[in-house]
Amino acid sequence: MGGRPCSSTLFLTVNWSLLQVCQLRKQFGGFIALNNVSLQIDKGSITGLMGPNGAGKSTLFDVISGLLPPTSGHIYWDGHEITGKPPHILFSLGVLRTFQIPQEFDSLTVRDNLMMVPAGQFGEILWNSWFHRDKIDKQEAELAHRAKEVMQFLTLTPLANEPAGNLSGGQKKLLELGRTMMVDASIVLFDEVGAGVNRTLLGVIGDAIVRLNREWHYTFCMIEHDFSFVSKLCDPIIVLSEGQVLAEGSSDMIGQNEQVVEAYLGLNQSPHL
Amino acid sequence: MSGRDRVYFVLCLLLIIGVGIFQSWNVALTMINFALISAILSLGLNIQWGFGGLFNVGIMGFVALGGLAVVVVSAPPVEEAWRAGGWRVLSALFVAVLAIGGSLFVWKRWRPKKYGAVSLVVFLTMAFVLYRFLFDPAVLAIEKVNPALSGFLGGFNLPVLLAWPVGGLLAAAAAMMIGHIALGLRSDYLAIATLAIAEVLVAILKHEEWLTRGVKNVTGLPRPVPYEVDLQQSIWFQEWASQLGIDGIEASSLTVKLCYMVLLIIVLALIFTLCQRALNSPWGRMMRAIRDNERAASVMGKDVKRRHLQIFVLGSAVFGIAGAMMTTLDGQFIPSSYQPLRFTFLIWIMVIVGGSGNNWGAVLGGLLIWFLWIQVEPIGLATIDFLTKPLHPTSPLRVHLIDSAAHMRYVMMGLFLLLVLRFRPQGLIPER
Amino acid sequence: MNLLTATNLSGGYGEVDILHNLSLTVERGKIAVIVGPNGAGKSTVMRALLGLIELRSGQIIFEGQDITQKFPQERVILGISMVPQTRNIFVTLTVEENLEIGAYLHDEPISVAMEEVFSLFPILAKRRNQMAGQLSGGQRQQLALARALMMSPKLLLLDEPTAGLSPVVIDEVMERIKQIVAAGVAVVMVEQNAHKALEIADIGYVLVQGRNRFTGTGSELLSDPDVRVSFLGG
Amino acid sequence: MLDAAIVLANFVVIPALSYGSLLALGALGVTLVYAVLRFANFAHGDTMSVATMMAIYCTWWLQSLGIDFIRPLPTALLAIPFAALGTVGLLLVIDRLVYRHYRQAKAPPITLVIVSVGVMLILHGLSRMIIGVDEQRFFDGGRFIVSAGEFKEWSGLKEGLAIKSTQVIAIVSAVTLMAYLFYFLQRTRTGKAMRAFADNEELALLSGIRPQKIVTSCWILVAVLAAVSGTVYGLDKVYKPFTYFQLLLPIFAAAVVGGMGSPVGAILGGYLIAFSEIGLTYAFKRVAGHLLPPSWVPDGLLQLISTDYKFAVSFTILVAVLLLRPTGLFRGQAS
Repeated sequence: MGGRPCSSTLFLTVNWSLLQVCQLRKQFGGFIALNNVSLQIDKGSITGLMGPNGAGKSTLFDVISGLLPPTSGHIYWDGHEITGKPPHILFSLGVLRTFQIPQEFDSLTVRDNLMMVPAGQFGEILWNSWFHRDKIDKQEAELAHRAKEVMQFLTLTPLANEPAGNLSGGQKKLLELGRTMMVDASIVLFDEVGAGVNRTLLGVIGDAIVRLNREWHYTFCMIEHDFSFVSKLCDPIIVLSEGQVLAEGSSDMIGQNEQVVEAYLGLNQSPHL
Repeated sequence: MSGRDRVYFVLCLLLIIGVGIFQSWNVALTMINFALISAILSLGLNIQWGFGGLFNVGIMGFVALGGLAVVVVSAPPVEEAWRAGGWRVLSALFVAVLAIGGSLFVWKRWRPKKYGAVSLVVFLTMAFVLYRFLFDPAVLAIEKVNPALSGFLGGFNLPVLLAWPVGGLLAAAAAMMIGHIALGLRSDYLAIATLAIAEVLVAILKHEEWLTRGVKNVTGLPRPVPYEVDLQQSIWFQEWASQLGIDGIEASSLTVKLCYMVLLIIVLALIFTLCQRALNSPWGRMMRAIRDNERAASVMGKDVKRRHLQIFVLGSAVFGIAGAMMTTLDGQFIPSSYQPLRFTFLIWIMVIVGGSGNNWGAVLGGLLIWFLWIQVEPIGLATIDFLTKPLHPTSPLRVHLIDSAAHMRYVMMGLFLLLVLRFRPQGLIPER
Repeated sequence: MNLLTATNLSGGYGEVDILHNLSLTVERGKIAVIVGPNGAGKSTVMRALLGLIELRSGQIIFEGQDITQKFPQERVILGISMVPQTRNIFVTLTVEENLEIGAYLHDEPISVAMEEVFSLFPILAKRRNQMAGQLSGGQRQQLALARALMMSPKLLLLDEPTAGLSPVVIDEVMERIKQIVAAGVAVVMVEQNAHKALEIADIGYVLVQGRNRFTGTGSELLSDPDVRVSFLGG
Repeated sequence: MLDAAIVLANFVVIPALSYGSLLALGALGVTLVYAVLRFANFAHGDTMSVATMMAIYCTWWLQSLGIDFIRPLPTALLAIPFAALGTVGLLLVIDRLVYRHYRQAKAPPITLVIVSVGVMLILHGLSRMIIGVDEQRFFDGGRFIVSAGEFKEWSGLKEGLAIKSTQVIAIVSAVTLMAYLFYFLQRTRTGKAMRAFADNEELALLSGIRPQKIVTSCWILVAVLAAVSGTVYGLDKVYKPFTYFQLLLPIFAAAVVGGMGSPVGAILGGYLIAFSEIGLTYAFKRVAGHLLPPSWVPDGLLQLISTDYKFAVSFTILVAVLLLRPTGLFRGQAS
């Protein structure tokens, strides 16, 4: 089976992996969503995560980003264990994620949606908001500048002052992407960025991802169903099926992998058969 | 603030001036003073509900704690009561704190072991017996000391203005404890829990006579402003009043109320400025983001739990300050006067009618709803009187209706709330 | 004559269309299977047929009657019954009560219908007085089917009836579906599990991004290499 | 020994049973609204108050007509059906004017809670305006079924057992009503549909259940529960609008402790709250006096918590249950 073996006790191997997932298991009652998943995401890569519905992709993201505790297994970040850490701590390490259904802050404007992202803002401390306005203003100006760039990049500028709740589905997706661009993220976990987005917009998003990867040195891990879109962007591609890693490799390898095709068609060589 | 928002405030002002002209300036000033305190309460709730989406229905409890602060800070100490059992009561409370802390420790340490629950019960029973052994005689002794006049420990005889921040701190400390345990609950459960906790707090204030004199009330609390009698007797004041051509007694009472008003306006302005600054800052942005979507906010690096606790404590501190101010204004502490309808639900109506999430809206709601709360009764009375004029003055229907006008305020408040929720759910002054 | 004919359906949630000029037909006593990659709009078709989403254009004819504008409840009365993918039984009711609720719109006594359903799903008869929440995954799925059948529907809409089930149980559920069809009920089924579903399909529709991509009998589709690749989302 | 049991029955068990019965009926009303309409109804206490008010007026009317054929039972029992009808009408009107709008707009539960606060204020104000804030007594008929003196004579014991007729009425009417409610929910078509709707709203709609019908029958049940529990509580204690507003909290406590949305839980919760309120604040000295040799009887009252904190007991239990097990002791609807 795919996925590299990894030992959780002897983690001495020098490697380039930014994020390493070892023997991760997540169970909801009797339902096993993740069944001993092991995989790693290399620094600077755009890793694609594919698989049929119910394969456990979003659950994997939830566990990595700290929204759900794993039943067992370990997650390592740059060699340090981060299993079970709360989301805001992971964020401070540079782990960002987006959601399949956009989770915008609907009463905030598009600009505020972007500007709220960076952690540890000087003005997020109540005392400073009362007594150090000048310093806040300076930082806000920087943030606003960055937000402006991001909005320009994503063609959201005309909507800057619009409450995010009023945006269309595709625009919300762009905003989700934009939020990840507000900080120097180390890794962005993208959940179905293409769902509900039209082709032209998808092109824009794809370009943005490549540029962010090359110029800003972001690492991406993205769940995506559109194979042509994934194969253009991603290397490697990891295929999950029934909570397990089914295959891993370049897009050519995956496209020709009979096992993968069968998994999508529903003829699984599940090991528990 | 937009033009229309200003119109609302001018309208409020006109209403109050109207009261001054048609009823009396004394009434108008009293109304203003309580309206200002309502505005502060409403700001406090706006921090919790408007900024952070916390459904707190326990406002009354924190207001009462603020009132207690006035007693503790500024009432004169009763030396005899302290000698009779003051230290013993304190040691009993110390035992109680130790017992609770100890049981938490035992629970954490021993729960996995076999006899964890049993040992906890044994420990608590022992602690309870010890507590009652220390507490009961002491309380009896204290309450026996001149029961008609004191029968309680009294306070520290410090300036009453100090009680305002102390009230805030006391409420904040209580909120810290309550928040730690209750904030994880879903919104409707949080509502029920806070409602219940507030009732327990007030029940304690009502019945622990050694602390608050209970139903006997603490009267004659010191004031931050001069007494009317002193003013009337001072020569400069008499001259000044006669120069203005006002009766000395009325002048003195107006002056006292004006002094209070100035103090209240200072506090309101201070809290308002802090609220505005906080809301229009990255802090406020973060809070609103958390309110809109907790899950996404936590993934965007915000510590939702800590922030919820922060606004819970902050808003409750404001309730405590307002509670202390109200008790100071009354000059007495009446534990049985704390009713949820008046101190919790009325504040909710203020915030929702004014516009939650907007500080101007909260202040407007506080002023306007207080005005209506007071004036619904006379207006209703006048209306009923007018409508039933054709009836004989002693006709039972007319008498009954006139009697019942006093209770129209609840119906009217409920109606306001429902109408605003239905036709202007964002309130008179919307969030933005 | 076709039992149900849907032509050129376009629509979705909010402004973004998920379905684009999609058409499909089902005959009486036949089974139509909708397959396709993730996000192709399969479940949306189901919801559209039952009237749970607003269509921007298109027409749905059921038994010669235009039902495009009808409310979901009216469609249920006409004989369209749906089994949602998740939360498709009442977990706090007993098995028997679940079936009674299934026949809620029936005025005549339901004992006959219930006996028929029990003969189709013997396991449910054994557990008729148990809470539905205590059933296993496969039994729950059977109960969901049984509940939908209590209305004696002419058309049964099944949204991924085998999702999350183990292979042995999948076979069992498929077997039941075949029996239902044999009894004269038309079925439209959405399936992730394309292989199994297409094996029993009279007609199959491959959807890609809300559009008809391939249509044919089950075996035709299964042997077409283009179809296989298109499952990867192309 | 027997004397101790009699004292316990007299001052703890019987009062707790009758109070618990009424709390259980109230909690059932809250829990039904929570299960079907999915919000915590803050207006329930005042619904009971208005219902009782109707019953009181009706009782007075019947008394003025001289109708007393059910002596020694109180006339108010005859008034309950009228009060229930009136309450049904009231609640349906409120639903039409107030709640329906938010239900159709799919408003979040918290909005409905705030709306119910508005309804609570209006109902509270109405009862104050119409009947006034004072205590109303409308009990007539025989006070005691068993009086202490008679019991002593009959049994020859030192302690007497007194059973008030209102206590028996409370227990009997509560048990009857609960039995009917369970029959309705478990056996009738509408009852089953109601449970199905509470369990899974979307699937209920797919099965052809009309929500409006479920909502209407829910309000009818709530109105009957409110009329019976309110009137009988007023008979047993006293009627006063503010007392009924305050009843809201022990009722919520009972519903939450049992698990919001679970009828069985509401009943058990009602008795649990009643027994702990009365048991924890009862001075057990008299019981001990019969059990222990005289020299062993302690000086204190043997009272765990002062009676002043009677209400506080239920709130404390409520908060503890919310924190330790928010779904209630008997598993209500989880989030």
